[in-house]
Amino acid sequence: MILLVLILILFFAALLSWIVGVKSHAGSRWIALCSLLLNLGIVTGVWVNHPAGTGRWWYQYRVDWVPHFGISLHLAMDGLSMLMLALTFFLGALSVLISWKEINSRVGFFHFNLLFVLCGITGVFLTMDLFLFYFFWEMMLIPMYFLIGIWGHEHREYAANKFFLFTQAGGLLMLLAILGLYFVHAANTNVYTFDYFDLLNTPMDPAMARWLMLGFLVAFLVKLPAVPFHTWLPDAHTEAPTAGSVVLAGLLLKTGAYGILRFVLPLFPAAAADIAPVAMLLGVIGILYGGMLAYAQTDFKRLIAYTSVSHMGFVLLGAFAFNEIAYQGVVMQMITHGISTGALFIIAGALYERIHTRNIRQMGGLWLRLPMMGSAAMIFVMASLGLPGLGNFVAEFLVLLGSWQANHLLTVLATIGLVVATAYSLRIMQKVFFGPCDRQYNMPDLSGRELVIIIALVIVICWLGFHPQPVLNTSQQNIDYVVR
Amino acid sequence: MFPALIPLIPFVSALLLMLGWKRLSRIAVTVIGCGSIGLSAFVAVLIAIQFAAGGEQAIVQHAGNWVEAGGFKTGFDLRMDALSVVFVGVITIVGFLIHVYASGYMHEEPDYARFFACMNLFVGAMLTLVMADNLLLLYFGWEGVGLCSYLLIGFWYKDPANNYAARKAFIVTRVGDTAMAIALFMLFQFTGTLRIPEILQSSTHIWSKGDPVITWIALLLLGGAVGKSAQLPLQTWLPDAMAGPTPVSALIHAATMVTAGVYLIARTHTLFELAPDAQITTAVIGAITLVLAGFSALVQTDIKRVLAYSTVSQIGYMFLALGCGAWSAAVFHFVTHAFFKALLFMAAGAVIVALHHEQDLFKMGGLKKQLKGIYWVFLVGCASLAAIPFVTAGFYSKDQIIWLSLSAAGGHTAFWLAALLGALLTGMYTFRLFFLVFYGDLKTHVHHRPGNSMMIPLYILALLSTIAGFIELPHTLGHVTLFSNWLLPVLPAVSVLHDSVAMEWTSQALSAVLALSGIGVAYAWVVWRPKGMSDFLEMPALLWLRGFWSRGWDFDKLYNILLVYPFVYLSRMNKKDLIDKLYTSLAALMQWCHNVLARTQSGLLRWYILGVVLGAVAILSVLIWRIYI
Amino acid sequence: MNVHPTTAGMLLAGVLFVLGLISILVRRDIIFMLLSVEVMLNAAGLAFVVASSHWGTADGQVMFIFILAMAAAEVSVGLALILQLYHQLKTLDSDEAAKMNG
Amino acid sequence: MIGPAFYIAAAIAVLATIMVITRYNIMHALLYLVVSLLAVAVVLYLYGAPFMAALEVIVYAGAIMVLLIFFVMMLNLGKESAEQEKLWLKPRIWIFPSLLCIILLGELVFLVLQNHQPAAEVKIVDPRAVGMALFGPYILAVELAGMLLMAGIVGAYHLGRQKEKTLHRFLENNEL
Repeated sequence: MILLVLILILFFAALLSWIVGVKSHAGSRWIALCSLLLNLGIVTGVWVNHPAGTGRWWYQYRVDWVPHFGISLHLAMDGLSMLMLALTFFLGALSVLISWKEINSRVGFFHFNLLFVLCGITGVFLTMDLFLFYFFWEMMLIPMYFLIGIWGHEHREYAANKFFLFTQAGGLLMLLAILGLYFVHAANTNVYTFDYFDLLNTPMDPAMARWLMLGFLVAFLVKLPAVPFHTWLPDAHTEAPTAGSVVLAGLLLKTGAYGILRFVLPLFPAAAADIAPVAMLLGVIGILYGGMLAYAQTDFKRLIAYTSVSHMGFVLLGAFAFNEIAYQGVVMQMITHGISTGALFIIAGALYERIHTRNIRQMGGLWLRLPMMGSAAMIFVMASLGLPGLGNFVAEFLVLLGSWQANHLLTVLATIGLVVATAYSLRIMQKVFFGPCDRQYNMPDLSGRELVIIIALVIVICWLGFHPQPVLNTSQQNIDYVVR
Repeated sequence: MFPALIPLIPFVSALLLMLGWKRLSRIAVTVIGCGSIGLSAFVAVLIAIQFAAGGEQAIVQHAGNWVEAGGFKTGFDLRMDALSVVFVGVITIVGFLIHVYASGYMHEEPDYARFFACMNLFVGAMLTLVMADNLLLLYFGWEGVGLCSYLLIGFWYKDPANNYAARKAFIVTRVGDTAMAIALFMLFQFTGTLRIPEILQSSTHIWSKGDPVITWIALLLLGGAVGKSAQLPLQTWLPDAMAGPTPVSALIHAATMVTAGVYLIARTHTLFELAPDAQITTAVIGAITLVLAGFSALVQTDIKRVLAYSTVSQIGYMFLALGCGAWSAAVFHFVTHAFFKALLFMAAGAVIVALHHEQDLFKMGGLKKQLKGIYWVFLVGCASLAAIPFVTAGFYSKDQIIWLSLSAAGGHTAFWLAALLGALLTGMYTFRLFFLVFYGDLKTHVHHRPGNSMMIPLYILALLSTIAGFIELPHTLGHVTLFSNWLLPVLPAVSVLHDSVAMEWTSQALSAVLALSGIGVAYAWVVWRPKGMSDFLEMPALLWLRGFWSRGWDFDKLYNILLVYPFVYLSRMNKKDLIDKLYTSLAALMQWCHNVLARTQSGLLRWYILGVVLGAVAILSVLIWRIYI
Repeated sequence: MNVHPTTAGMLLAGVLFVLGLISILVRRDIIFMLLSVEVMLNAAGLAFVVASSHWGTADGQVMFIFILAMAAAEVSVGLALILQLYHQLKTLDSDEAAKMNG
Repeated sequence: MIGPAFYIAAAIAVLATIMVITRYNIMHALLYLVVSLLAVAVVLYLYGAPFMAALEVIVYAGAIMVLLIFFVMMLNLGKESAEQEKLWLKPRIWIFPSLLCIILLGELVFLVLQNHQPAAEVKIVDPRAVGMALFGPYILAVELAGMLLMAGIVGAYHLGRQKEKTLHRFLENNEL
C-alpha cells in the first residue's frame, strides 16, 4: 500500500500544484517541494526500518486491474527499486529548488509536468506488471516533452521532438516485445498474464527469445543511451531547463539501466548472455566515443551531456559482464552518475543565470569571482573523472574489476576511457574557471539556496565515495538474484 | 598511537582550511597549515619509535571498511612497517620544512588558504599512498597525489601556461594510472584480494618465476610507476610542472609524487623478482632516463627546469637500482635525494624571489656576495647532488647505486657505464647552474632578502643533506649498514655477484673522479673561459643539439604528433557527431519525400481523376497479367 | 453473329463508361465534368441491368434504382456547388478551384 | 436475342455519347445526352427491364437532364464559353488521357470477351420481383437512399442560396 501512496502523492501533488500555480507561484513550488520531501522521507524511513526477513521483496501490492487480459496493478519494492526511488526523490527535490528562480512563466504547469515525470519514473521503478510498466514508461515521456519544449533554450522544439521520437520509437519496440512475450507465454502455458513474476522463466525457443530480448534491449539502449542511439541526448540535455536536464540525466537515463537489470537480464538470461560481447562493445564504444565528443564541445551543457554518454557506457559494460562485482558497480554508477552529472548541470544552470551564455569559450577565469562555485565544480569534475574518494570511483572501479573477469580487451579499452575522461573533465575547469578573465564580471557567488543544493550533493557524493557499503548491501539481494 | 592519525591530520586541516578560506586570518592559516604537518611528523616519529621498540613486522590499523562487494573487500587499512616508516618520516619532516618555507615564500599571495589547503591535501594523499595496506587505498593516495599536483601546478590559474602544465601533469600521470588499474584487476583476478601482504605472500605460490602473467602485472605496475615518477616514456610532464609555485616544486620533487613510483616498486618487489623481464625493463628505463635527463639538464636556461631534469635523472638512478634488485639502495637514494633536492629547490626559490621572480639563469650571476646564506646552502645542495666524495650524503647513496649496477645480480656493465656517465653529467649541470647563479657579473639587482622562515628550513636541510649519508657506508669506507638493516624485514638484501673490494674501489674512484671532472668542466665553461666555451657551443651542429636536448629530446613533439593532435583533430572534426548525421539525414530524406509527394496534391481535380484511372489501369493490367497470361 | 447478350451489353456499358471518363479527363468546364459523371453513372447502371438479366435476379435492377437516386442527389448538390463556385470565382474552370494544392 | 434493335440502339447510344463529349456548346451536349439516355433506355427494355427503361426515361432523361438544362440556361452561358471550350480542347490536352482510357477500354473488352458461353435468351425480370426485392432484403438500403435524397435536398438548398456575398470559410480568398 505504501508503494501506491508514493505514486499517488506525486500524482495529486502534481494536480494540486497546477491548480494552486494559477494563483500563487510560491504555493506551487512549495507543494512540489513538500511532496517530494515527503516521499524522500518515506523512502528513507523504509530503508532504515524495512521489514527484515521478508526476503528479496520488501513490499508488494497487488490489485487486479483488467483480469480478463491478465493486467494487474502490481507494485513491488526491493533494494534496487528503493535506491532508485531515493535518488529520484532526492534529485526531484533538488530540481524543484533549482527552478525556484529560473522558471517564472507558467509555474504551475511546470511543476505539474515535473511532478508528473517523477510520478512516471516512480511507477517505472516500482511496477512489476509489464503492461503497467509500459504505461509508466510512456507516462514519463510526455511531460518531459513539455518541459523541454516549453521552458527550454533556443532550439527547444527541435530537441523536444528528437527526444520524443527516439524514445517513442524505442518504446514501441518494447511494446512489441512485451506483447510478444505475453503471447509466447500464453501459447506455452495457456495463461494470459503481464505479470513479471509469471513471465520469468517463460520457456521459449532461443530465436524467439533473442528477438524479444532485442526489443526490450533497444528500448533501454535508446534511453540509456548507448552509441549509436545517443544522439537525442545532447540536444535534449542542452536545450532543457536546468531542472529538466537534472531529471533527464539523473533519472530518465537510469530507467534504461534499470530496465536492463530488471527485465532484460532476468527475463532472457540465455539470450542476454549470447549478446553480451556486443553489448559490452557498445558500452566501450560509448565510453570512448562519448568522451571524445565531450572533449570537442564548446557548449557547457552539451559537454556534460556527452559525458553522460561516456559514463553510461560503464553501465552497459558492467550490466553484461555477468558477475556480482560488476553489477554492484552498475548500481553504484547509476546513483553516482545521477548525483555528479546532476550537480554539473546545476552548476551550468547557475552559471547561465549569471552570465547568460553556455559557450565555454566566452568564459574563463571565473574562479576569481566565484570561488565557491568553482570549488563545487572542481569536486564534481573530479567525480566525473573518477577520483578515488568520490562515489564515481567506487562505481567505475567495481565495473571494471568485474568486467575484467568477463573480457580483458574491452576492459582495457574502457580503462583507457578514464584518460579521456580526465582530458574532457579538466577541460571544463580549464575553460570555465581557470585561465585569464577577459571580462569584468560582477556577479554574486552561490546564493544560500544554491549552497544548500550543492552542499547536499557534495555530502552525498563523498558519502558514496567513502562509505558506499549501505548502498552495496541494499542492492546485494537483488544482484544475487540476477547473477543466479 | 594510531597510524591513521598521520594522514588524517593533514586531511582534516585541509578540510578546515577549505571551509574557512574566507574567515581564517593569515596567521591562523599558517598555524593550521604548517602545524598540522608538524603534528603529523611528530605522530610519525612517535609511531616510528614505538615500531622500532616493538620489534613487530608491522603495525596495521583497520580504520573502517570501504568497499565490499561480491568477494571483493577492501578497507581503510593503514600499515606501518620499515619501508613505510622511512617514507612517512621523509614526507612529514621534509614536508613540514617545505611548509614552513612556504609560509614565508607565499606570504604575499592573496589565495593563501587555498594554497595551504592543497599542500596539506597533497601531503595527506602521499601519506595515504605510502601507508596503504591494500592496493585500492594506495590507488586512492596515488590519484589524490595526481589531483593535488594538478591543483598546485595550476595554482596561479590566470596564466594559461600554468593550466596547460597542470593538465599535462594530470593526464600524463593518468595514463600510467590506467596501466596500474589494469594491474590491479589482474592481481585481483589471480589472488582474489588487493591486500598487499597477502598478494606478496601468495604470489610466490601462484606464479613461477618468469610466468607471462606476472610479467604483465609487473610491467603494468611499472607503467604506473613510470607515470608518477616521470620516467621514460612518461617523463614529459615534470619539467613543465615547474609552472607551480616553488614550494610546490620542492614538495613534488622531494617528498611526494615523483617518489611514489619508487615506493610502489619497492613495495611490490616480490612481484618484480618473479618477473625478471620486467625488472630488467625497470633498470633499462632508469638507465636511459638518467642519461637523457642529464643531457637535457645540461642545456636548460631556466633555473627550475635544470633542477627538474636533475630530478628525472636522479629518479632514473633509483629505478636503475630497483631494476638491479638493489632495493634498499634505491630507497636510500630517495632519502638523501629528498633532502638535497628540497634544499636546492627552496634555495633556488629564494634566489628567484630575491631577483623578483627572475628564473632565467643567464640573467643571474654574481650573487655570491649578495646572498651569502643562500650561497652556502646552495653549495651544500649542489655538492650533494653532484656527489662530491666523502662529505656529502649524495655521494654515499649514489655511489652505492653505481657500484651495485655493476655488481648486483641484476646488474650489467652497460648499466654501470650509464650510471658513470650520469655521474659526470650530474657534476656538469649542477655546477654549471651553481656557477651561473653565484659567479660572474651581477646582472639583476637583489631586491628582497629571504626571511628567517625561509632560511631556517634551508639550514636544517643542508645539515641533513650532509649527515644523512653516514647511516649507510660502503664496505670500503667504514661499512655501516644501519639503513639497509632497518629495511631488511621488508626489502631483501641485494645479492652481490662480484664481491671484490678492488673493483668497488675502482668504481668509487671512477665515479668520484667523473663527478669532480664534471665540476671542472662546468668551472671552465662558466667561470674560467666563458668566451672560448661559448664560441665552441655556438657551432651550428651543437646549437641544434642543444635545442634538441633543451626541448627534452622532443618527446613532447612526438607525443603531440602521435597522440594529442590526432585526438584533438578527430574530436574537433567530429564535434557535430557523425552518428547524428545519420539520423538527421534520415529526417532530411523524409522531408524530401514529403516535398515530392506534396507536389502531387495540386488541387487540380483532373489530375486526381487521372491518378484514379492510372491506378485502375495498373490494377487491371496486373490482374490480366496474373490470370490470363 | 452469335454474340452472348450479356457480352454485348457489357461491351456497350464499357464503351459508354470510357467515353464518359475521357470527357471528364479532358474537359475543364465543370458542368461538362458533371455531365460526364452522369454518362459514367448511366453506363454503370446499364451494366447492372445487364447483369440482372444474365442471372435472372432482381438485385441488379435494385442497384440501378439506387444509382438513379444517387445520381439525382448528386446532380442537385453538384449543381448547387457549381452555382456557388461560379459566384465566387466568376468562372466554370475547374482548374481555378485549385486552392487546396499542397 | 441480340437483334437489329439492340445494334441500332447501341449505335445511337455510342454515337450520341461521342457527340456529347465533343461538343463545345454545353446545350448541344446536353441534348445529345438526352438522346443517348433514351437509346440506353431502349437497351434496358431489350434486356428485359421495362420498368428500368421507364425510370431511365422519366427520371434521367426527364428530370435530371431537364434540371441541368434549366441550370445552364439560368447561368446564361453563351458563345464565350463555347469559344473557351474550343480553346481548351486541344489535341495536346486530350490525346494522352484518351489513350489511357482506350487502354482501359481494351482491358475491359478483353475481360468481357472471356465469356465464351453460347448465345442465350435474356431473362426477363418483372417489376414485381424488383419491388419485392427492394422492400424485402434491401429495405435498409432504400431507407438510406431516402436519407441521401433528403441530404441532397437540404444540401442543395443550403449551398444554392446566396442572400449575401459571404465566402464559405473554406473558400476564403486569402492564400493558404
